[in-house]
Parts: sequence; structure tokens; C-alpha cells
Amino acid sequence: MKRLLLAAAGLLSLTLATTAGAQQVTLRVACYGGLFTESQQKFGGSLFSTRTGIKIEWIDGNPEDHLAKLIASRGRAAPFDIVYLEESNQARAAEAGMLMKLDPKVVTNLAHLYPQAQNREGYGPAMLFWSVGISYNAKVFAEQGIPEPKSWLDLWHPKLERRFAFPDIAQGTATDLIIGTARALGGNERNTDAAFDKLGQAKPLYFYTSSSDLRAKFRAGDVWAAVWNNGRSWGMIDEGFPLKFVYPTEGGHGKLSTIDVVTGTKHPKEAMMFINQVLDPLTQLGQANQIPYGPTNKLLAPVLAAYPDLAQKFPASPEALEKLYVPDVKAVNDNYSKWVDQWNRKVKK
Amino acid sequence: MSEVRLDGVSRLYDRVVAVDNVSLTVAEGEFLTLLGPSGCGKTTTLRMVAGFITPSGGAIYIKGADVTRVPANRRDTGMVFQSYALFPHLTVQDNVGFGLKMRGIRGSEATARITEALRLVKLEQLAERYPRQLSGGQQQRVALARAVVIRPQVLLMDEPLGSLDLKLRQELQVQIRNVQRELGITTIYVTHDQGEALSLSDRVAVMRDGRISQLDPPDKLYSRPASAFVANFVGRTNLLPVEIVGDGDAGYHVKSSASPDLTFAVGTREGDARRPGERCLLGFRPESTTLAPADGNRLTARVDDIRYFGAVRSVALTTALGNVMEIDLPAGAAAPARGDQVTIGWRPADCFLVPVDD
Amino acid sequence: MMWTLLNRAIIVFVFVFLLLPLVFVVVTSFGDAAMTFPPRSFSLEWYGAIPQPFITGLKVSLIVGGSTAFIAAVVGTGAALAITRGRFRGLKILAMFCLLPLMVPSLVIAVALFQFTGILWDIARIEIGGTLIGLILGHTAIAIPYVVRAVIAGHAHFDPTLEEAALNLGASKWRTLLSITLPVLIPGIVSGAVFAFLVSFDDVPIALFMGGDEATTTMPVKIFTSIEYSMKPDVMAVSALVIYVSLALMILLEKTLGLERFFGTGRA
Amino acid sequence: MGRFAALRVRWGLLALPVIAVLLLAFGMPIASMTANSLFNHAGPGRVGSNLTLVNYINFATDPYYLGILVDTFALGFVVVSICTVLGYPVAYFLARTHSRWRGVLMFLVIAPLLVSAVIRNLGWIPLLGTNGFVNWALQALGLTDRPIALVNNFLGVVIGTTHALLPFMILMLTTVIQRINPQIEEAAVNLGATPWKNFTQVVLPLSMPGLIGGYLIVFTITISSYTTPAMLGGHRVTVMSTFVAQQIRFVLNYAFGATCAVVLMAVAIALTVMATRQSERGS
Repeated sequence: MKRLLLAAAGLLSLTLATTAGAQQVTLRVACYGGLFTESQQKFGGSLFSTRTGIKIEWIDGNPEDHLAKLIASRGRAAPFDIVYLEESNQARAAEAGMLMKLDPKVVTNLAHLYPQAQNREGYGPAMLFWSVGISYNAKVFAEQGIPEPKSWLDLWHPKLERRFAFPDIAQGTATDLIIGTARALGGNERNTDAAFDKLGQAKPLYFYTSSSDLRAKFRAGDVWAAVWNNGRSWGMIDEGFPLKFVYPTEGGHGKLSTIDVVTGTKHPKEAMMFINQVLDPLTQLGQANQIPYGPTNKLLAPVLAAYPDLAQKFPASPEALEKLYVPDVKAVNDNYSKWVDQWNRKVKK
Repeated sequence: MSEVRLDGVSRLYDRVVAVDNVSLTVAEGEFLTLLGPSGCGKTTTLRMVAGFITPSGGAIYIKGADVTRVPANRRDTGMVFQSYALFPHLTVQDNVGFGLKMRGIRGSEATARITEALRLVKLEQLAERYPRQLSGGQQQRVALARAVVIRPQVLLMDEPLGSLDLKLRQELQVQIRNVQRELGITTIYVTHDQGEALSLSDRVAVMRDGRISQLDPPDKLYSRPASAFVANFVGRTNLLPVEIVGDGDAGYHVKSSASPDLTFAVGTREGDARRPGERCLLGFRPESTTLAPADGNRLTARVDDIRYFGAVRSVALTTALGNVMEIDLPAGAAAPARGDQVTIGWRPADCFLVPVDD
Repeated sequence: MMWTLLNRAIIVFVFVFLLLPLVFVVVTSFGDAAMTFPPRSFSLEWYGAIPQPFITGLKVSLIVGGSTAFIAAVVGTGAALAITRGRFRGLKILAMFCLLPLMVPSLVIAVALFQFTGILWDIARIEIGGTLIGLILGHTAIAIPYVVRAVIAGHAHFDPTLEEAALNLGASKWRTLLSITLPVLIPGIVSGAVFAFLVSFDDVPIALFMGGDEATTTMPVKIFTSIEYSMKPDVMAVSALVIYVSLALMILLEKTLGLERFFGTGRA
Repeated sequence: MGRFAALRVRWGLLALPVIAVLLLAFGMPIASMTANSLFNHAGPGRVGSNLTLVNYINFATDPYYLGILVDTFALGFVVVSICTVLGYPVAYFLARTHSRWRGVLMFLVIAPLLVSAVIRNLGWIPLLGTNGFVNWALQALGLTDRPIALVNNFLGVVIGTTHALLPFMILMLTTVIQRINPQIEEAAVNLGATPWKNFTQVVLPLSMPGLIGGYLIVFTITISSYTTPAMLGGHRVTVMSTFVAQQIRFVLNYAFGATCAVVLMAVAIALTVMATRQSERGS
């Protein structure tokens, strides 16, 4: 009885201490913005603040801009404490020394993540899985008599001229388009010359950077097909829009969104506590339900198995992930500036 | 044939009448002045002739042709503006040549005509200058040359001397008159300066509230004004309220409305016949008045003030009737002193009657 | 006649052209989807559902815009007076320097400034990146040319005898400067300040790089970053709100002071 | 300049605050960026330590980069020309009208500036789309029988930029035209000038100094605009600013990005100096 009381008192004082100490702590979190930030706050941030008393401030922007800021600041005074990135920018940020390795004792959820989500070097893990494929307006395709796309190369169908959208090179998805096209033509990440020749012959309506804008163009009927991601496509399908999201026979692409602690933060421990929250099954499920990106916490596998309608919208298991082609991030980063140059000269016109 | 004819021309601005049913005719080669205070409609009338304003009613004819709806650039009028309105980006000769260029006249003919026009205003040597390098008087002469070089059917001048000083104004008046005579060009001139109107014009139209009050040659306008307004606007006038007593061959006999014992003779019968008992105003000019007259009309008065003007002394008086008056005495004549009681007089032929109603 | 008709057609076209996107914003703010025009149904719900971050962003924009307009007006007026009245070496270079930020893409300024904040930190341990001060400083740099231009233009018709009269009546030179010179220049200064505010209120690149947390995220940045993930009519509603407020402000200015002087195009 | 000598103030001192602010917020940052352009690229986000002109040589010898510069200037000229043609009649109308709606119309002209460029462009995207309002209106009016590609290309950038800068042009021109004495125009008409001749021979030459000013401001803003080309060009149109952004934000090649920024800046400044000289000589 005495021991129990002591433990309770200790727990109370610990809670009070963290709460009192946390009054001054505010974590600045660089996130993607819009609905994604909203759901991260709703299912992660607010829970975290209630539990710890630490305030969260969201700084919205593209991962590319976050990376640019990180690199420009070079660790003098970190522009934010936590950053949401994509796998490829994460590698570049890590290479530049802008990210901290995580402490598995603080980020206890790391132990429950799929191996594909773990970072081999100990940086931030993938907090969700997503995929890239082809989205198309099934109704218009049927009306126009355009065959359902089976390959990346089916976007070159003459009837689709000026009726489909490609991601801009500023979008991470563009690298998937390049690699997918290369693979369909027998190449790969390190052999993309034929892909660029082929891409140069394509006649897209435009190159998108904003998913919202692309959505609107699907709705308006300006765009009939696009290389897009699963989450946003299913968002439209769930609204009843006659969209279909398919993986080409060459394989859809598996993608990772990462979360990291920024070098130079004044609150590394609190930042890791926050990451732990983001990796929490509850937060991940809430997120997956809001925008259908796949949770990386394997504890959720039985839950997802019970909801096949939800699970079909994203790579929900290692098996599902294994069916997807995951491009070699190192090759992507090594070739990125060359690809941008070729894109500028050949594709963009 | 008349050069310019206005037939019942009116112009309204937001339901306010600026020009009210004006009719007038300008003869070929005539110099006609529209005279009046600001806001009387004279400039509006001129601008309607130029075509910058479309009349709300009535018609305008130039050389017998109805030009009421003809755009300004096809009216063949030459206009001189108060602000000179020279093209600041063109030299003097290019300013003068502008109208010729618009008419497709180029080459040697244009050069000859420009030279001729500049000679007319004595500015040949300044042909290469820009307007900003000229004095105000020179600029206005360029404007005059620019207006006449196209040999317009009518020359229109809108207070052209308004922004010049007195001496320059007088010099330019002479020059304008000379140019106008030399070219025999029909001219409508707008001014609020009665001296300018009288000295330049063949006829003067005095305007008031959008209407023509009187249209007469300058001497007649001055000696026989048709209304108290004209009498006061054109020169200085002393006015006495009177009543017609009788009507004789030589003119009317009138008595003072304030003091019926005082009677005056008016040696003119112009205008409408006036019946006995009719009230009107007796007018006479300060310069037609003398002190201590032997005969004619007389009136006693007290001297209030005397001002010296070089050629004349102007004496301000209060008459026995209570009116305040002004008379001019030759500077050489013996002058009364302030407070003196004097008798003033004027000849019946030097006075006139105007209606009281305005 | 053809000419007049063509003129009128162009005038009507220009006004329609200028106002079309505004009408779009206002109409869709009552609509059912952000990017559909005309909307299929109308409601007021989005006005009630403007998310807090947009409102916070609007506040930040107003603070930054107001401070930028004030600082730019003060230092810009000084520069304009130096340029128009000064007689010193390097006058032309100063005039050029004051207009230079206009010629550099604001994105370039944004990146240069952001990189420079690092150098500033290395040298002096001063942190301006991610602070309101840094943001206002950046906006002031791109707003100064507008103020300098407007004040110089307003100064062109300045009558020096006004100042001579004031000195003659016994005013000190500073008194004259404050009670004669500046009031006469006010229309130019105010129109410059209005432009400075608009420049700040409109800017994305500098606010994107110099901003950091919530307290330094302006409304345009908030919108720019949020549309990637969601585009609901609430974006339109908050934009429409800005239109209404500026409309009300302009009407107020027109009723009290007359609008024309603010554009520096008032008749003499 | 001695006109204001009565007030014995050292005017030059009033420039000190502006110099301080501009040096800190603009001059020194740009200078350090210019310095970056003179070093080699040493990997993402790294500027090397070898002093070199290789970035400039790369830019000057590659037709692709020079082509971007040419396209940028083409955009500037097209936008400036359209702004002039569309803005002039409106400015003339606003400068000469006595309508009591003038204040309101003036407000309508600047109203677009009150809406953030992001929102304005968002507004344009669906309006100009293949199935958008404008294409619908054009087809309803029988002006075209198939949708025109109005956005996601050069034309879209021209439309958006023209929309953004037309208010500037109109304000500038209105100010200039207002300073022309209306009687000068009347004199021209009176001397037989048709409206066209009046415009070409009198009004236009007299508004030249202001027109050059308006040209410069619209041109320089156009060639340095970023948001509109990025949003309305469908990422198909590359101009200097979007290219610089790409180099700095995505490729993280600070040295080459800085080089392109310096080139753009230098050409813009050179043009401004030339135009200013020209207009000073003209007046």
C-alpha cells in the first residue's frame, strides 16, 4: 500500500514537473500544410500537447522548401525543431548533417515499425507509406473509347493528348514518372536516356505541383488522367468521382514520408517524444482514415485487416509494399540535378 | 453672305442653362467680340462654334453650311487659346505647320506659308525654338500664327491676352487687329475686358446669363447702352431713377423719382417709345459731366473724395437725391475740395434711358 | 467613330478583365467547391468555417504590412528628399540604389536575405531569420522603391516659396520641415505607403523564406502552402473577407479624405 | 537644385536611414549572393572555395540558358505592350472624365492589387481552363468553336501578368495624361487633327516621359515575377525567376542560381539606365 502511494506520488510529481517545465517549450514543426497538417494536429499534436503540455507550432511548406531552409541555415539556428520530409530529401538533409539520429529509448514506437519504415542509419523513420500510380477518369475513358491504362506508356495514347497531367520536376512524384518510364522502356534509375526521349514526345496538358489544382482540373474535365499518388486519388474516389487509381504492370512505386529531428534544436528530447506520438497507432490510424496513406506501425495490421475498405487504399502491409517497386533513393539523389537539366531541356516545353 | 450664323443655340450642363437661345450673325471679315463677366456663356458659345461642345438645341452655320454636328477637326476654324496651348514637343515652325500637315500640305508650299505666318507676327527669327524658350507674348503670337496659317473660315480667340500684363496686352491688341485686317479674316473674340472689346471690335455682343444683352458697334454700345447691366459693364455710369413726364421731338422730359421737383431733358429717342408715367433709369457717363454748367441738366452734390489719374481727376459725390456718383474733371481744371457743395451738369444729348427691370 | 467604339470596347473589356478574378473569389466563397465557377449551390457556411490559422495569418499580414508601410514611408521620404533636394556626390547612385530592389526578383531577395541571416548570425549572433523583424525588414526593402517614386513624383510640383514664407514668418527650419514641407508631401507619402502595404500584403517569396512559426506566417503564405493539400471555399471566404475590408476602407477614405490623392493622380 | 536652398538642411543626411535599411536587407545579402556566383558548386547547398568564372561561362555558352533569358524578355515586351494598348484608353478616360464615378472607377482599377497574387491566380486557373468560364463564354459568343489553351502555357502567364500589372500601368499613365493641358488637344483637333492624329502626334509624344517610366516599372516587375509564371505557366514556361527558384530550391545549386540571378539583375539594371538616359535626353 505504501509502495503504491509512493509510486502514485512519484508519478504525480513527474507529471507536474513535466507540465511545469513544459510551459516554456514550444516545438516548431515543419509540415506539408493544409489538410495533412490539420489531421496531424488533430490525431497527434493535440494529444501530445494534452499529455505533455508542450505546445506545437506548425510551419507549413513543401518538403523541398523545408530542405532548402535547412540547408541554407546550416545548423546555425535551426529554423524548426522537427521536419516532415520525403525519403529522397531526407537523404540529402542527412548527408548535409541537418538531421539528428533518434534515441530508440525515447521513440519507443520505433520497435513496432515495419522494417521498411526503419532508417538504416538511425535517422527518422517513415511515418507513412504511400504509392504512385496512374489515376484516370473511368467514365471519360469509357465514353472516349480509350483503353484502361496498363503501362506508364499508355499515357502516350493519341486521344489523351493535352488531356493528361504529369507532375512537375519539383514534385517528388516526377522522379517516379521518370523511373517508371525508364523501366517500361527497359532502363532503370541509372539508365534514363530513352525515358527522357519518350517523355519529350509526350503532350500533357500541364505539369502540376498542387494536388488541389489537379483535383480541380479532374473535376472540371480538363484532365482525364495523371501520374498521381494513392492518397489524393482515393480522396476523390471516396467523394464519388468516377476516378480509378491503378498500378501499371511495370509496378506502382512505393514511397516513404519521413519525420526527423533537426540538428541544432534546443529541445531534442521533446522533439523525439513528439515523433513517438506521430508513430503511435492511434495517430496513424486517424491519419490513414483522414487521408489514405498507409500506417508504418505494424501493431495496426490486425485493425486494418478488419477494415478492408480502408486497407485497399494504401500499401497496408509489408507484402503490399513488396509488390510495389521502391526506387533507389541514392540513385535518385545522385541523378537529380542531371534529371532536372534534362527535364528542362527535353520535357518542359 | 454671312460667314457665321448662330440660330437659337442653347447649351445645358446638368440641367443648368449655360447658353440660352443665342442667335447672331457674323459678317465676312467682321471682328465680333463676345463680352461679359465670367460664367456668362461667352466661352461656351465660342467652343460650340469651334465644335468642342455640341449645342443642346439650335444650329450653327459656317458659310451657310450647317456644321452643328460636324466634328471639330473638320470645321475649318482657327482657334487661339488663353493658355496658348502650344505643342511643347514641337518647335515654333512645327507648331505653326501642324495644321498644314493635318491638311496634307507639305514641302515648299508649307514652308512658304509658315514663313509668311511667322512674318505676320514678326517671329521669323525664332522658328527653331521650342515654346518653353519663348516669353508669354511670343508664345501667343505663335498661337496666332498657327491659327491663321491654315486660312480658316473663322478665327476664334478665347481670351487670348488674359494671362499677359497690361503693356504687352495693348501691343498685342494692335498686332491682332493688324493681322486680322491684313488677312480680312472673320473673327469671333471672347473677352471680359471691355476696353479690349471696344478697341478691337467691329461689333460687340454683351452677354449675361447665357443670353445676348446687346449687340452693337462699340460707339453705340457705349453711348446708348440698352440696359443698366450693359451701361455698368461697359464703362462707368451714373444712374438715376426717373419717371417719364413728356415726350417731345428732341427727346423725353423726365423727373426724378426721389424728388419730383427735379426734371431732366434726355436728347435721344432711340429704342422703344416710352410713355409718360413710365419709370426708368437715366444714365450719363462721368466724363460727359461738368462742374457749374451754364445750361442743360443740373444736380447739386457734396464732394466726398477726389482721386488723381493723370489725365483726369475722378470726383466722388453724394447728390441731393442721396445717390453716390462719380464724375471726371480735366486734370487742368480747378478742382473742388472735399466737403464742397457743387453743381454738376450734363447735356441732354449725352444721356440715355434704360429700363429699371434688371 | 470606329476609333471611339474601339476605345469604349477596350475600356469595358479592361474593367471586366480586372474584376473577373475578384468576382470569381467572391462568388465561389459562397459556393460549394473552391475551383468551380459558377458554383452549383450557394451558402454562407464557409464564412463561419474560416480556420483559425487563416485568421492568425491575416493578423500577421496586417502587422507586417502596417509596419512595412510605416518604416518604408519614413525612410523612403527621407531618401526622396535627399534625392530631390540634396547636392552631394553619389546622388545618382543613391537614386539608383533606392530603386534597385524593384529590379531584382523578390524570390532572389528572399533567398539572398535568408542566406545572409546565417552570415549575420555568424558575425554578430543576431538572429533575424524566422522573426517578425526579419520579415518586416525584407518587405521594407522591396517596398522602399514605391515610396521613393511616389514622394519624388509628389515633390515635382513643390513650390519652394512656401518654405521661404514659413521661414520669413519666423518658423525654425525643423518646424518648417514638419509643419510645411511634410504636410505638402503627404499625398505622395500616403500613396507610397499604401503601395508599400500592398506589396507586403501580396508578397509570397520573402514571407515564405523569412517566416517561421505561426507568429511569422502571413496570410498569402498560409494560403499558398495550404492549397497543396486542400482547396476548400474557406480559402476563398478569407480572401473575400479581405476584399470586403479593403472595399470598406477605401469607401471610408473616399468619404473622409477623397480617394484620388492617394493614387497621386488627383487633378491640380 | 538650389531652389530649396532657403531651408538650410543637409538633405544628404536624410538618406542615411534608407541606406542602412537597404544595405542590411538588400545590399549586403545580394552582394554575398553575387559572391556565391563567383565560386564553384560543391554539392547540394554548398558553394565551393575556388574563385572561378565557370558559372558565367556556362550560362553564356549554352543556348538553352540564353534562350530562357530571351523568353523572359519576350514575356516582358509582350506584357508591356498589351498593358500599354489596354491601359492607355482607360487611363485617358480616367484622366479626362468629369464623371462623379471617377473615384469608384479608380478604385476598381486598383482593386485587383488588394487580392493576393496567389488568390488571383487561383481565380484564373479555373476561369481559363479548357472547360472554364472564359472558354465557355468565347464559344457561346461564337468566337471560337473549340476550347483555346489559355492557361498552362505562355499565354496563361501573359494573361496573369498583364492582369497583375495593368493597374500599375493605368495609374502611371493617368498621372501623365492628366498633366497634359486639355487645350493642347483641342488646339490639335481645331487644326484638323483626327482623333488618331491627335493621339499619335500630340498626346502620345507628350506622354512619352511617363510612358517610359511605366514601361520600366511594368517591364522590370514582369521579368522578375515568380508567382504568376509558376502558377499559370503549368510548369511548362521557364523564365529566369522560375529557373533561379528551381536551381536554389530544388537543385540546391546556389552558385549557378546566384549566377542566373545576377545576370537577370544586371540586364534589368542596364536596361533601366539606358531608358532613363534616353528619356532624359528626350526632354
